[in-house]
Amino acid sequence: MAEVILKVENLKKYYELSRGLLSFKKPDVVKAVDGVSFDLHEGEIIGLVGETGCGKTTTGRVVVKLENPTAGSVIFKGQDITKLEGDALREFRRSVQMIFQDPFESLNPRFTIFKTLIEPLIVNGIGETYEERVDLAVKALEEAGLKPGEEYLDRYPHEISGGQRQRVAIARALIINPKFIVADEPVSMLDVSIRAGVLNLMLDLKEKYNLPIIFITHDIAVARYMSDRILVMYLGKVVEEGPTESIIFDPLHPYTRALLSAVPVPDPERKHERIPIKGDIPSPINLPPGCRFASRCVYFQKGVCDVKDPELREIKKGHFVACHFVEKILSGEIKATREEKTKHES
Amino acid sequence: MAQSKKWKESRRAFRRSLKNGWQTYKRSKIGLVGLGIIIMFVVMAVFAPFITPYTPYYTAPSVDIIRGDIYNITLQNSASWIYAPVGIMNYVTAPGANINLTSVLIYNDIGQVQIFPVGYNYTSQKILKIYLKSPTNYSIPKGITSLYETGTYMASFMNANTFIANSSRNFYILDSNLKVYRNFSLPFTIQEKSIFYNNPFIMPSVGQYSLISFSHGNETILYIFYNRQLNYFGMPQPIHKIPLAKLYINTSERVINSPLIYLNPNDVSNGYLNTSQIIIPTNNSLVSYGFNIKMDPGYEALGFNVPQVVSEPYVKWIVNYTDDHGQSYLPLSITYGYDWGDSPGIQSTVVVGTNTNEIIGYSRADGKMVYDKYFVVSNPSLKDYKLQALYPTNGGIIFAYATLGDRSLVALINPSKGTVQSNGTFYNVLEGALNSIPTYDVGSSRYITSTTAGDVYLLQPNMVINQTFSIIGGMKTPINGLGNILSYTAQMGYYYGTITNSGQLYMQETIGTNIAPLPPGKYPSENTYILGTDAYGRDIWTWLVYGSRAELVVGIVAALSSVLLGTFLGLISGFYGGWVDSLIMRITDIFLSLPGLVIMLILAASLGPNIWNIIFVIAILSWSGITRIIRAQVLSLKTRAFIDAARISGASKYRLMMVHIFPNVLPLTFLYMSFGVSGAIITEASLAFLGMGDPHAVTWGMMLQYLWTTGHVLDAPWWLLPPGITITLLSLAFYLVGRAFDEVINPRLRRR
Amino acid sequence: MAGLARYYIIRTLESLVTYVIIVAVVFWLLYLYQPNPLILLNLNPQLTPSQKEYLANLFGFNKPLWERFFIYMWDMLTFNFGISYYYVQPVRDLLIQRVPRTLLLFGGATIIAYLIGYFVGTVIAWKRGGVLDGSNVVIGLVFYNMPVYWLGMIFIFLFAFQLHLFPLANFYDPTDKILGTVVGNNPPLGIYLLDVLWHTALPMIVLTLISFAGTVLLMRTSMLDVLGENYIDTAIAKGLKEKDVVFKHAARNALLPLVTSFVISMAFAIGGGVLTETVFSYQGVGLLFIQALGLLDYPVVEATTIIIALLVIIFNWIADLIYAYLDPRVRVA
Amino acid sequence: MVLLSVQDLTIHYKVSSGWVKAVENASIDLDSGETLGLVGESGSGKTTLAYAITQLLPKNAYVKGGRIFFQGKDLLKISLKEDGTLDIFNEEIRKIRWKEISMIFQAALNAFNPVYTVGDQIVEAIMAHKDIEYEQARKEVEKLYEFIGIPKDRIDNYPHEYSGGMKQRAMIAMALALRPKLVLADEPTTALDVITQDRILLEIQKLQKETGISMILITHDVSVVAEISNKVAVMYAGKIVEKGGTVEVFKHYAHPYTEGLMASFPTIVGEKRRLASIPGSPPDLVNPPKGCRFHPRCPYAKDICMEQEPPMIEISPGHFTACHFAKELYGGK
Repeated sequence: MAEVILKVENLKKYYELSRGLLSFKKPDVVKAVDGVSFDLHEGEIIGLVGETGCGKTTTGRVVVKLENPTAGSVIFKGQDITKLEGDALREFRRSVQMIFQDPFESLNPRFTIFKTLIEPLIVNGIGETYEERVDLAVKALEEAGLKPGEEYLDRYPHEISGGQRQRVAIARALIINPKFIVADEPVSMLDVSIRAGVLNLMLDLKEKYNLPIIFITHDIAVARYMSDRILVMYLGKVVEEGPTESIIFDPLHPYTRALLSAVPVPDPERKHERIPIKGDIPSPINLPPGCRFASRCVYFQKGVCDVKDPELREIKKGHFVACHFVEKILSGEIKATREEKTKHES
Repeated sequence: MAQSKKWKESRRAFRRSLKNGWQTYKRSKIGLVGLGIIIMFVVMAVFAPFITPYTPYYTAPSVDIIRGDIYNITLQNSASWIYAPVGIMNYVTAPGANINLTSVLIYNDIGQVQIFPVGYNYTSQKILKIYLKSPTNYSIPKGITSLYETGTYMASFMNANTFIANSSRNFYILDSNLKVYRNFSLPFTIQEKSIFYNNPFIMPSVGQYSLISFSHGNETILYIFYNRQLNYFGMPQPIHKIPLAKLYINTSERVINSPLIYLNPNDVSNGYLNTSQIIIPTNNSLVSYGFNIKMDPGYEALGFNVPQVVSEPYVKWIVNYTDDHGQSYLPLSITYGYDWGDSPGIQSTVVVGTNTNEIIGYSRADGKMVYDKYFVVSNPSLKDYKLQALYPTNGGIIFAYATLGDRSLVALINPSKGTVQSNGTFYNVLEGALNSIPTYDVGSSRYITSTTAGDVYLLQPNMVINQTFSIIGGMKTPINGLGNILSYTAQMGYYYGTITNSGQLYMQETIGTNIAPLPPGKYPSENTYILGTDAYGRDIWTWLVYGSRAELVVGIVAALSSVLLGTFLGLISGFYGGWVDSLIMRITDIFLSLPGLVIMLILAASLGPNIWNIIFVIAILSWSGITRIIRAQVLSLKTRAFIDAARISGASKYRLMMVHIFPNVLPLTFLYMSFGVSGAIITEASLAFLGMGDPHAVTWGMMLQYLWTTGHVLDAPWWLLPPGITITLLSLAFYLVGRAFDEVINPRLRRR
Repeated sequence: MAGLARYYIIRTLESLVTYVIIVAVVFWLLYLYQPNPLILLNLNPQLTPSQKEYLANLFGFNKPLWERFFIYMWDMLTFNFGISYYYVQPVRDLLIQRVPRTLLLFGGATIIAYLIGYFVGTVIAWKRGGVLDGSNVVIGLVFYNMPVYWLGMIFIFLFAFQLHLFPLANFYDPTDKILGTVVGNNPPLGIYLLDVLWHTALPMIVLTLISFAGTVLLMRTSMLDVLGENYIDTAIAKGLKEKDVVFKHAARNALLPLVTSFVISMAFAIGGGVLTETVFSYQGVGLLFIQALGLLDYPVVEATTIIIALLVIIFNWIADLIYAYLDPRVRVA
Repeated sequence: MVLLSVQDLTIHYKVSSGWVKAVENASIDLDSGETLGLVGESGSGKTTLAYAITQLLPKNAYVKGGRIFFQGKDLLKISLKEDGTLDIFNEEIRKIRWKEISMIFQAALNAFNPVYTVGDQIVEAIMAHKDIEYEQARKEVEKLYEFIGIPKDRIDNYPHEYSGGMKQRAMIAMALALRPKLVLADEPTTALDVITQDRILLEIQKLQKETGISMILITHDVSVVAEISNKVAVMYAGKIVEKGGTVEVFKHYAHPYTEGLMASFPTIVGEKRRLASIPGSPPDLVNPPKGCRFHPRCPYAKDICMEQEPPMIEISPGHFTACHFAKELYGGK
């Protein structure tokens, strides 16, 4: 097994909703991330998959220390980065980069591409001379598939196309040779015909530099294409984790199964069988105890699922599931309750 | 080498972004217009000395601006107006003090009164026009033989004058609408009367009471009115309508002349006004009665009804009509030889003119004779003239009037000597008998009087005749000195008027009228005023051009300061959040709900009229909106991914704020700066207009302020229009630039 | 609904705090303003020392600053404004006379300006790009940047002085002739109101001209924003009639900022009314304020400033409440 | 029976930099009960084409040619003004809207007016076309809500109180309120999560089966089209490059763009294969490339592609493609 680059342990991030001046009630809590643990290995891409509001982006932001967690630790090079300050933090900053969803948002509109690229160099004191920095910038651009790099240096973000912007963002991430990268939905804003190019670029770079990537996406097909391992998140928790193909072809958790069955496929002839799921995602505010998925689970067992929070258990090699009754569901011992007339609570 | 390359690089990028911005900006027509106007004004400001013929403080020479000014108004029912016109005055003694002649009143004994407003506006300090159209008609009781305006009080331009009128048996107090609100029936037919009322402007220390006395036979009735013009803060307050007291004085002898009333509010002790006197000339002796008035300072200061007690009159002194030669005489006329410095310690005199051409002075306090001289003896050439009357004048000098046939002699008498001044210049001889009381014109230092021959004389203080006017059509009534137009900013003038035989109301100013503002054109001094002049004779065009300097400076500096402050606070507030944010936002909220102009006025008044103070005031009250906007912008930028990207790269907070966020709010700052300049220009003009402008600054706002305070709004369009147009244009220009710029940085999304 | 109630309460509390702070600020601002009444009093040659002491006591000038401050705060917060030095009347009586006049003038003008702004803004935004649009915007901008008192002077010159269509000054004048009868001192109510309207008309027209531009532009901008929204497409696609699309959907939503700005601009118009009332000699709060400031009539300056500030705050408060009521989205936040 | 026939439709937008050739010579046919998927990337003109059918084009859109027959009636003949723009509020068109052709907008993009309740907005659509009372219309809304599976007590809620999925359902309910012949669905599921999207798609399919309406589905997502439509038209840079039965087009694509599109889609079925991207980016429609608009990005481009516009050829029955080399490249299959 490759070396562990990053170890995330029991990460929690709670947000308190402010209630205003006159409320003496306890503030509402949104548990955006509630006990997420995973390892990131050398040269590996892990896909963080889930629907809107499942906490995947928050996890990514905590990992790069854009936010501090409520609890838990993120161990990088033997140090808990959540507690880093001063020089150690600066050192950590040099080791990590993030690629954002919207390349237009993630590039400063008042900076030329060149300025955007050398900003991390200036901040981190990389590159002695101006020429050296120009060279680094050009190299990074060409690495990101923008050739010749010099042509782009002088442009502003609004002067280049969306795909090129995302490539610039990748070039910026690469320029300081990070030890790992967090990519937050890097292609969801891009047009279909451009997406594949960016995805392939990231795959190539990973191969070339053995660069681990945490790949956050809501699109499980993209996650499958990119990642070695997939973590499926639901309301702040990881409900299933395992090697990509194992998750895609042999999903265990009722949620994952429902999710996968709902993914449309560009094949008009495919017969589409739906795994049932109840209702909509509940509000993340003040969640009841027990399994997060209980309210929507068709295998819901009273007395267990609404009481005890299931732990991640290894069912198959490297394939973990957080469900009390996964074996019984698989064996058919517990049958799905018929989906009632859909109730939509929000 | 590397540095220069880097410099070139960033300069190139900067130039390119400027060029791109300009390309977008250029598409906006209104933006180009705005920019054009601004450039025009900048050129004006920079090259001001080269495009103006004068300096801002050059005033047109008097040859251009001084003219005589006569108002001649044809009256309806001309036959009935038999008394001299009365001026209605407006006294304001607070800052910006002036005494204005606001209207002219004519009345007759068949109960009609007409009031002609003069000028056009109560802020006017000179008469522009006597309104002919629909003079206000009032009714008063019939049989009125005299009507006085007894000192006025003007509350916010609303007349609160009090009039005293009497017929042969009745006596009335009339309010400002000439409605009788107090009516006194006298037990006798009025034979003699005297009235004492005070002009608070000329005699601030006695402008408190009105006293009026009527005599018949051996009876005299004295009414005392509390007529206090000023309270203890130096502020005017209303006249009290109820007489304080009516004193009956029954002399043992017959009253033969108007009593002399003297009130001395300076002699206050133990809450009493002491040494007030009424001196009654009878056929036997001069009797002085004293009386005291009780005061209550606290209540007075508040202006409530003053509970006062007037003591019973008591005889202070009596003198018999014998001079120091032992000759007896009858008094023709009595007056005071008092002056401004009159105070309890100084014994001013009662001066009596006799039927034996003598002038005799008595001490006011005890009646002791202090001098006696033959009026004619002191100047042999005048000895045939018969003394007729004495009048008090300024400076303690007595104006004496004597006649010989159809000629009159006017002379000034020194009360301490009783003689006509010896150098022979202090008298003159006029055609006809004097028919009006000589009035002193403060503005021209001349006396005005008229004679039955129909001439008006302007006499210098040494009695040299300065000017003589014949009133066209002849005077039906004696001239009456109507009043002053005094002001701390404008010139002084004194008007006099009469009703002519041909039924016209005739008015003239003694010194001639300043006719500035001058309309555009070429003038006798060979000067050409392109846009005319203002009331001070200053060239409008010059002011307009120089004004652009101050406007640009005020606009830009005020807007820049407020925008910088606003941006800075917005940046801090949005970026740091937490309690810093809460604090700044609360302060911002408070500033946003301040009534801006009102607070600005108080602040400007507190700080004093100075251009930098005004800039400060504008800046300090207009940053709050910008703070809000910048904060919102920072908050939205903070969530943008490029800020996260910079943070991940390790940028410090300071760097995030200054390098990443600040340049992104800068366009917004610039945008609001542009709107801010527009607002600051208007605000400065408003402050100036309301009198908080810098009196030393040449600004368009001050031009309008001068226009307003000198009252030429309605007769000087060449003065009214240019500053307003330039203010509008410059403000509009900056506003247009702002809007055009807004389109550059916030292109409105086209629909699909 | 609970959210709305809470929002209202918080907003009300905020307004009260702001009011208290403004009242305090006014005291210190006037404290800066020299000469103060005590100095005036001491300079008066007519007063004996004992009288000066009596008056200083009466007005509390000799109390320590802080005590005076708290007495002042209490008086102002209980609307006990004292007695005007100049008018020698209780300031409250003055305000009771003046405030309705000011509200009449500015309320009238603001309502007219906003009605015009609403309709014209809606129409020119809907038919944007045309000649009507361009000329309206240009005319509007010119008026918007014009000093109100200057326009006032021009109007007085033209319509009152030259054409005799309106009176030159004042709020009410018993010497006027309306409908052939002299108004007199105690006129019938109808004649009185006519006279008041006649006097109010010219300043109201000027104010309307100055402010309609802003409202037209605001409505236009707001409409253009709304017209870009997808629910307008929905409304058209639904087959609604043009007038329904424009007024029920577009203008109704574009109205939100206009309503807020209506109430706020009403408030600020009153604050800025100093200018209009001065130029028309209109006996309102603004004129009272500026004259009192010149006359050093402190009780009136304080009272008028605070009343104006209070009006601003109240109108702001109303604006927020109305906004919350009109826009269901705000209630949640 | 042909319900809708768009023939050679060309629409250009006037912008400051020139004319955006948004749609050029587009032709589509739709029979009753059919679903046409209109696929294309952003800026490919698919929305313009669809909006032209309901005459919802913005003011700067000019129809440069073509005809739109709906139930045999030429819609453009009714509404086209002389200058080439559309008379959006033509009364005849207005009556067709929603009653005959309704739309499902992307509800997340504010397709509901935030200041009215959702129920009222549906009632409004009904009452614009049917002469019935409010109460009756409301009853119909209740029926629709039942049909679409939203509790009735949500009728009086405001749009912001709905979740994304629910808003989309309400949108569908509104689109069906008047039983139209044709529904245009504009990215109906784009902002939704996968599970919700799946449900909505299912519902759309179910409804279509039950009501027999025809539908045009506008989307950039090929897989969504594959799920529910039986006909597909692929648009690229303002032109329809390929059209035909869904299975035909997806299984036997006959245009390099379609090929590239299919190859660049990751999927969860089948073997994992390396995605192929289309190089370059979509052209600027103000100055589109001469000849075939796809040629700068086409791996098979030859000289002719740069010179001549490829004609629409029928490569197999009902399957059309606009490529010079369709036969050579794909004809074998």
